[in-house]
Amino acid sequence: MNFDFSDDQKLLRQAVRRYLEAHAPLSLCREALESGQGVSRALWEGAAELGWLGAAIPEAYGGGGFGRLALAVIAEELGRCLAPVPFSSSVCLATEALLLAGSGAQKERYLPGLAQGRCTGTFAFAETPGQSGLDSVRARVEDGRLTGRKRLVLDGGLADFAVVVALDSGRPVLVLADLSGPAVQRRPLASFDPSRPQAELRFLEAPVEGLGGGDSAAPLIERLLDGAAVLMAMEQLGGAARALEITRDFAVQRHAFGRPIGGFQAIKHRLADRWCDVELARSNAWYGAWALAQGSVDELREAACLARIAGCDAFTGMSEDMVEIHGGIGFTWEADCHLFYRRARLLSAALGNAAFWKRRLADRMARDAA
Amino acid sequence: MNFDFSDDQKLLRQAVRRYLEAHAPLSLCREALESGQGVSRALWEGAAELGWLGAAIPEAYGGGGFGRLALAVIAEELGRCLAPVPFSSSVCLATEALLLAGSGAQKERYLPGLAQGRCTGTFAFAETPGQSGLDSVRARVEDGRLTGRKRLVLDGGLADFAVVVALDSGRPVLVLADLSGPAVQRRPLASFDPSRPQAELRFLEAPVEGLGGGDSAAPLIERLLDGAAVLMAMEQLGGAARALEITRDFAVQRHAFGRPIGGFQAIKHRLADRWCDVELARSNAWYGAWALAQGSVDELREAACLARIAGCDAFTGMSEDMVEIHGGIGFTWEADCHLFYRRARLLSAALGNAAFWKRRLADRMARDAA
Amino acid sequence: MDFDDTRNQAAFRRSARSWLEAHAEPRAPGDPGPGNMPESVDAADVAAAKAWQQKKAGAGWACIGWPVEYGGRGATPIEEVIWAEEEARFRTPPDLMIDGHRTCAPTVMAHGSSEQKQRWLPAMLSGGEIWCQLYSEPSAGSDLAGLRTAAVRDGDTWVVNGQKVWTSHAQYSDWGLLLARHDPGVPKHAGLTCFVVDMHAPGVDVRPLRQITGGHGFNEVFLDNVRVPDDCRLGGVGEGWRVAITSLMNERSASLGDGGVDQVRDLLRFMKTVALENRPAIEDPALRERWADFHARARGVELTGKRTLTALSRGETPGPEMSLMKLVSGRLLQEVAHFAMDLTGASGGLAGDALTSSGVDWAAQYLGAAGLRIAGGTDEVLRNIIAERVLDLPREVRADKDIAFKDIPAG
Amino acid sequence: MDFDDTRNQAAFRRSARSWLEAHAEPRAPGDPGPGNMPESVDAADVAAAKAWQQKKAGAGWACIGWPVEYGGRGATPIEEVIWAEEEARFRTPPDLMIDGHRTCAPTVMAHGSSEQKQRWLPAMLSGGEIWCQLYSEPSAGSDLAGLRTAAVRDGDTWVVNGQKVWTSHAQYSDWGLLLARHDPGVPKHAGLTCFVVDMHAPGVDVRPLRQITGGHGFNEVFLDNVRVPDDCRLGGVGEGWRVAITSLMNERSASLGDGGVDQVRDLLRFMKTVALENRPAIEDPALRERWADFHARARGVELTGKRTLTALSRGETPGPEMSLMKLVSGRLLQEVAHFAMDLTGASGGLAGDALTSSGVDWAAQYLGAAGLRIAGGTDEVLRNIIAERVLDLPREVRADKDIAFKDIPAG
Repeated sequence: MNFDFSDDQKLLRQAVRRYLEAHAPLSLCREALESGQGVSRALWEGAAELGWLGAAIPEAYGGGGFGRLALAVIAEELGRCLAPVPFSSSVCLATEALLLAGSGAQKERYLPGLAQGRCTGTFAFAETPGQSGLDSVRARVEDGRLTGRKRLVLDGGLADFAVVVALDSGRPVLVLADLSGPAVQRRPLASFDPSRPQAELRFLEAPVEGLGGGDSAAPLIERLLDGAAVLMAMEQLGGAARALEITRDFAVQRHAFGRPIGGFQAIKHRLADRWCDVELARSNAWYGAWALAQGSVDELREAACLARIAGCDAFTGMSEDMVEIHGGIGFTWEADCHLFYRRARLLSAALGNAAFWKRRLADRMARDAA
Repeated sequence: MNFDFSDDQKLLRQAVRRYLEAHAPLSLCREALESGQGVSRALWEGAAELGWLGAAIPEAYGGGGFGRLALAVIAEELGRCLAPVPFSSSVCLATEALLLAGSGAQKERYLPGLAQGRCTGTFAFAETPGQSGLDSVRARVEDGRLTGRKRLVLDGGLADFAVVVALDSGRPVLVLADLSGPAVQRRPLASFDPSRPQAELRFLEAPVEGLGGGDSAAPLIERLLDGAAVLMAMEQLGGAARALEITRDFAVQRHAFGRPIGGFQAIKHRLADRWCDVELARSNAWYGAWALAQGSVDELREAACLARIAGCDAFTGMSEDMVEIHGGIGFTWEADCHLFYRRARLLSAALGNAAFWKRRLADRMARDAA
Repeated sequence: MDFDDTRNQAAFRRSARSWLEAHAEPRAPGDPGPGNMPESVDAADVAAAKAWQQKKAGAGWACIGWPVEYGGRGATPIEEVIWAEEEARFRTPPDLMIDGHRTCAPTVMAHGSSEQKQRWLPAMLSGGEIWCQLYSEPSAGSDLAGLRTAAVRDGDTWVVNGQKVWTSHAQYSDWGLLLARHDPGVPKHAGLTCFVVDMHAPGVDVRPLRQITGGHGFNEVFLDNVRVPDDCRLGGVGEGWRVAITSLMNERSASLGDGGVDQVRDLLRFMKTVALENRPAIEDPALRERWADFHARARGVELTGKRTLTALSRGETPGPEMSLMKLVSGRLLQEVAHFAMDLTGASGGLAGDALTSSGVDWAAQYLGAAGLRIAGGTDEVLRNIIAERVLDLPREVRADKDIAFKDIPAG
Repeated sequence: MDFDDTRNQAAFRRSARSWLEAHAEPRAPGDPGPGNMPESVDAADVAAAKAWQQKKAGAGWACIGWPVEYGGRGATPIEEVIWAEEEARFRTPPDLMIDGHRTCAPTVMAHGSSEQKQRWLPAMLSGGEIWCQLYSEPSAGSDLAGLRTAAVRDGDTWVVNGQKVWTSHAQYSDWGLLLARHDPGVPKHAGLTCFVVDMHAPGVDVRPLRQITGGHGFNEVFLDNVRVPDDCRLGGVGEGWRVAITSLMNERSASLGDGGVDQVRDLLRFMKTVALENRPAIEDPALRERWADFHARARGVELTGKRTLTALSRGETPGPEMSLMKLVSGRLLQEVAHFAMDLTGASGGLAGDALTSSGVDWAAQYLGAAGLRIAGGTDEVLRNIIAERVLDLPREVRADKDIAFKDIPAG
């Protein structure tokens, strides 16, 4: 029984945290949010240099080959500092898609650039508000050309390419689309968390290349989403834990009625409940990371749902309480609370919300138990 | 704007409460629960003498003709003292069914006896666990004879007759069945609240008579359930309010760490939340009572759902917190907490639970708004 | 039990409505109500608000609950509610004077000298002068009596230094009702005194405060050696807390909303347009149940309001129902907005128009709701009020009760 | 990161299992586990429990974590967990000695004289003598140190009077670990002393306590002029609180459950058999979501337990995770049982077999869960522990700290 990260992974965490404490204070997120840029170029380059982007990429393709547990550690730390970088889109989705399904040639072409941060990718799936399933996909590929509209693409405004879910002769496929050509129109969308920008992509017979999947890419897409869900749950865990720390510190420092407000049971007990949420999220996210790293698709099917559900609940609840416990100050733009409030909301929506993953979990467990 | 009971109704409430304080202490409920009798004959006779059972029955049929608001007041007061009497089954369901749909002859035959408590009726609907709708009814009437099994009948062990939902040539009908004949088998069921007994009824070609409804009794059954839901919500309100009072008093009297436990925010704030629940339940139940008394079927359709949802939530939450706040004492048989815990559970299940009424509310409002 | 006006109330309503029909346009669907403060107010808004107030004053429809001697008509509380209901049917400028009329004025009436009342009340009623309330401070929110803004006597004037926050209307106000500390050497409630500050005086600096919504509905007010003549003191020296309580009671009773019923209805409409698993969201059992739960709570709050109105119409003083309404609605509106955003699936991380085309900006509501749970009393303050004043549970153990303000631990 | 035994652990597990296979029958599905205390215990149960304990003691498998000198084998905490996991696979009598072994024994080891240890520990290990814990009182639950049972010195003995409650195992115990007040004139923690009471002594009266479930799993113990020799005092006079803390710490760490995963799995099976709107409940989106929420919480608790085991297997002391596990599971199990009853619609007001034929008595679970939220620390106590010990938030303001026990307000 060793349900914990290894010593190497703990050293990695320390290094990542030290770097981020120096280079990614919350003011970096605020700048990205206020500038409308939505991304810190400098941090992204730093992350690339330190090998974070290629942590799960084999050395043969220019990565570090440290595996998915390392990736999970990095995701949690980036979550802690609300890092304004396209990590989930480029690393957890696009890179993972290539690792899972790319041909040797595709890997050679894309992975080194992704590892070095020279190019970024993203993932395009949702088309209709509300719907998250494959049966809502209308985008279609004919003769190697993609036509359709992807409503919501994380970092879609700046990515170089996108892994797109589409239909080919009615069958779901994954294709890889260069976003720089004239047959792709990008429209930035107003993001609830402008430090994580989103865009709509329109493909007008854009040339694409296929990305694995054989007869039907459905299992591949499921697997890709499950893995990304685990990594995003680590990010949510980091955000929730940090929000709890900040709120706890505030509650100890802020006085009312001659006492630190953290001494009132109303606050004490609420923070205790939120701590429980965070620890449940931690246990579930770690389990997801273990299943992902194991490459155990069966266990990942359950673990991804668990991680995601607990992550959404913990971060949403903590971010709401963070504002409320900070009181009037928490409602000001100058305080950092809203950075967490916004990020929590964004991460809870991206990749399907908690309700979506709850249904998925019940489906899977009911089927498995049958 | 006069959203309150009238002075007459308030006087009635005072009288009812005074009588119940003298004749229905919580020990009466406990006796009914422990004896396995499940009903206090003496209290029932007292209620009959005071005219409570016939409050909504016109004077022509031996009632008091005070209307449904009076009935609502009585239901709330009976709820407060967890009265072990078949009020909801006989008065709020069987009597109401006769008032709504009985022929003149049927009213003459049954209502005076019901008003005087000489006979009691009940209502038999559910057949399959889980299902609550008309489409789960299998009991059928052929040539005036009823065959089928009614899984769960409140006070079914002692009632003289039952109003039964059945199918006649595939159409839902309401029929009136004498329960004393040999063609009816009764089996007592273990009730979660033995002070409110329940039984299974088997009809083996039992002779029955029709009870209004014309072509389809479906709207009639809906209306009957809506009305009964409002009155049961009043009962739930009474129970929840009383549980809150008892718990509040306990929290003021019980000391820990040199202070009344009601001085700790954990308890203060929980009781404040429960008070909010009770007041929301009160407002919604009153509104239901108003709609019922108005005879306004349209408004009752929404109001019954509101009353029932708020009633279930308030009483369930309050009864759970009542046990928990009482601590170890609350978990003993000798304390009264479990009487409330049991009654809350029973009332939340009878007539369909909160989820059932939530779906009903959404259905109705979505249709109305369409 | 009925929801109808009494004969007198109906007559009053007819008379109000007929005046309004003659002097205002009916409100179109989508027009903001009078309580809906715009995110920014310009000079034209101020002029329009003043003009409308003046028109009402001229016809005897301004501040109708005030005594006749100050320009009111001594109307009953229920008549005030009826007037507000009727006025809300018409297109009127945002009510920039609400804090003055509802909280400052009752305080002046209760604690002002007769000169002060004559000086300030008629001008406030007619819309000639706008008031704001200088109470909250960055370090004194829930614990208002812990405020630090200092008023030091200097002959016949007081010199005020400090910082106030969350001040609505300050940027166009003429007067501010100020609570300040004249003596940090006595226990905290005893060291407070109330003043009326000329907002145009030197040293008063109003700066807009940016909220997490991005809007600027509130201000910070910096007071730097502001001189306040002693005849602008309201109530005795050291009586500030008693004076302020009058405002606070009136502030709470001013926020009688509808509990969120409108938002929940908007949600129902929205659920018909969004699809989930290839059918309208409203047909999904999970979402139906959630909606019904919202609706039952919102209607419960709304109907609790009707019970309050009933009490008002009998001349009774409404009790702590206000705390219930705000406590329940605040959380409800946050849940509703979050739920609505979630309905859009992966799009639930978008803002504004990008999120939906339903005409409701759920993202803005989700941000705003975070503030509803704070402004006018946090959830915790409201629960304490209910627990202590309704349920009569023991008061808080007070660590700062009998010691000089300056000795109270302050972190 | 892995969930496997280390090589040493695997070897230990094999050795444990092979002894168990030789001496016990495998547990059949439906057999109660060793922690499942029957609602009533008879003489045969006591004899069986003693016999099984004796058998284990003979082979060195009893109380394996104890030092060798008292009959243990000085096993590590993780080995104790492995042993418990393995033993749970076999059909064994209910463990009536759990309070003695897990909480009384460590207390005797930490605070007893060497005579006391030799007198009591081997007999406890071999199953010869059963122990119970006489701590809680009707007026001292969460506030244990507020207990009133009095111990008055009379030469070389103490005379004990008072009432204890919620005492498991008392009816067949030989010894009771008693916390009593020897001096009401000093602050409450200072006036306590710990004793070991002969449960067969005159004046000890054990009466079964009826719970709301109808069962009698606990007792009240009345102490009427019970004479306890001074050599049965554990620790110094006035050191009772320090002694008791040892028990309490061990009591909390004893309740490492699986967080409700089994019940949630039962629920899934149940949802396949019950129909709603003419399809199995598990196909209804609302019910699926609720189930998944339960499952995620239960698995979260279970996996948090694995983190604790990891700490144990490294020789670290588990922290306040125990509080999390009980806090989350207690509420979860109550919700799950309520939900399961609700699944049956109008039948959800039935009890026992009448409710379902699923083999799970949800009604009994709903009653029992109310107690889970109380026993071993109420929700409030657990939240305080987490807030103060994990989050290092300020301790409670204590009204009863520096005053004599007899002067503390007690309602």
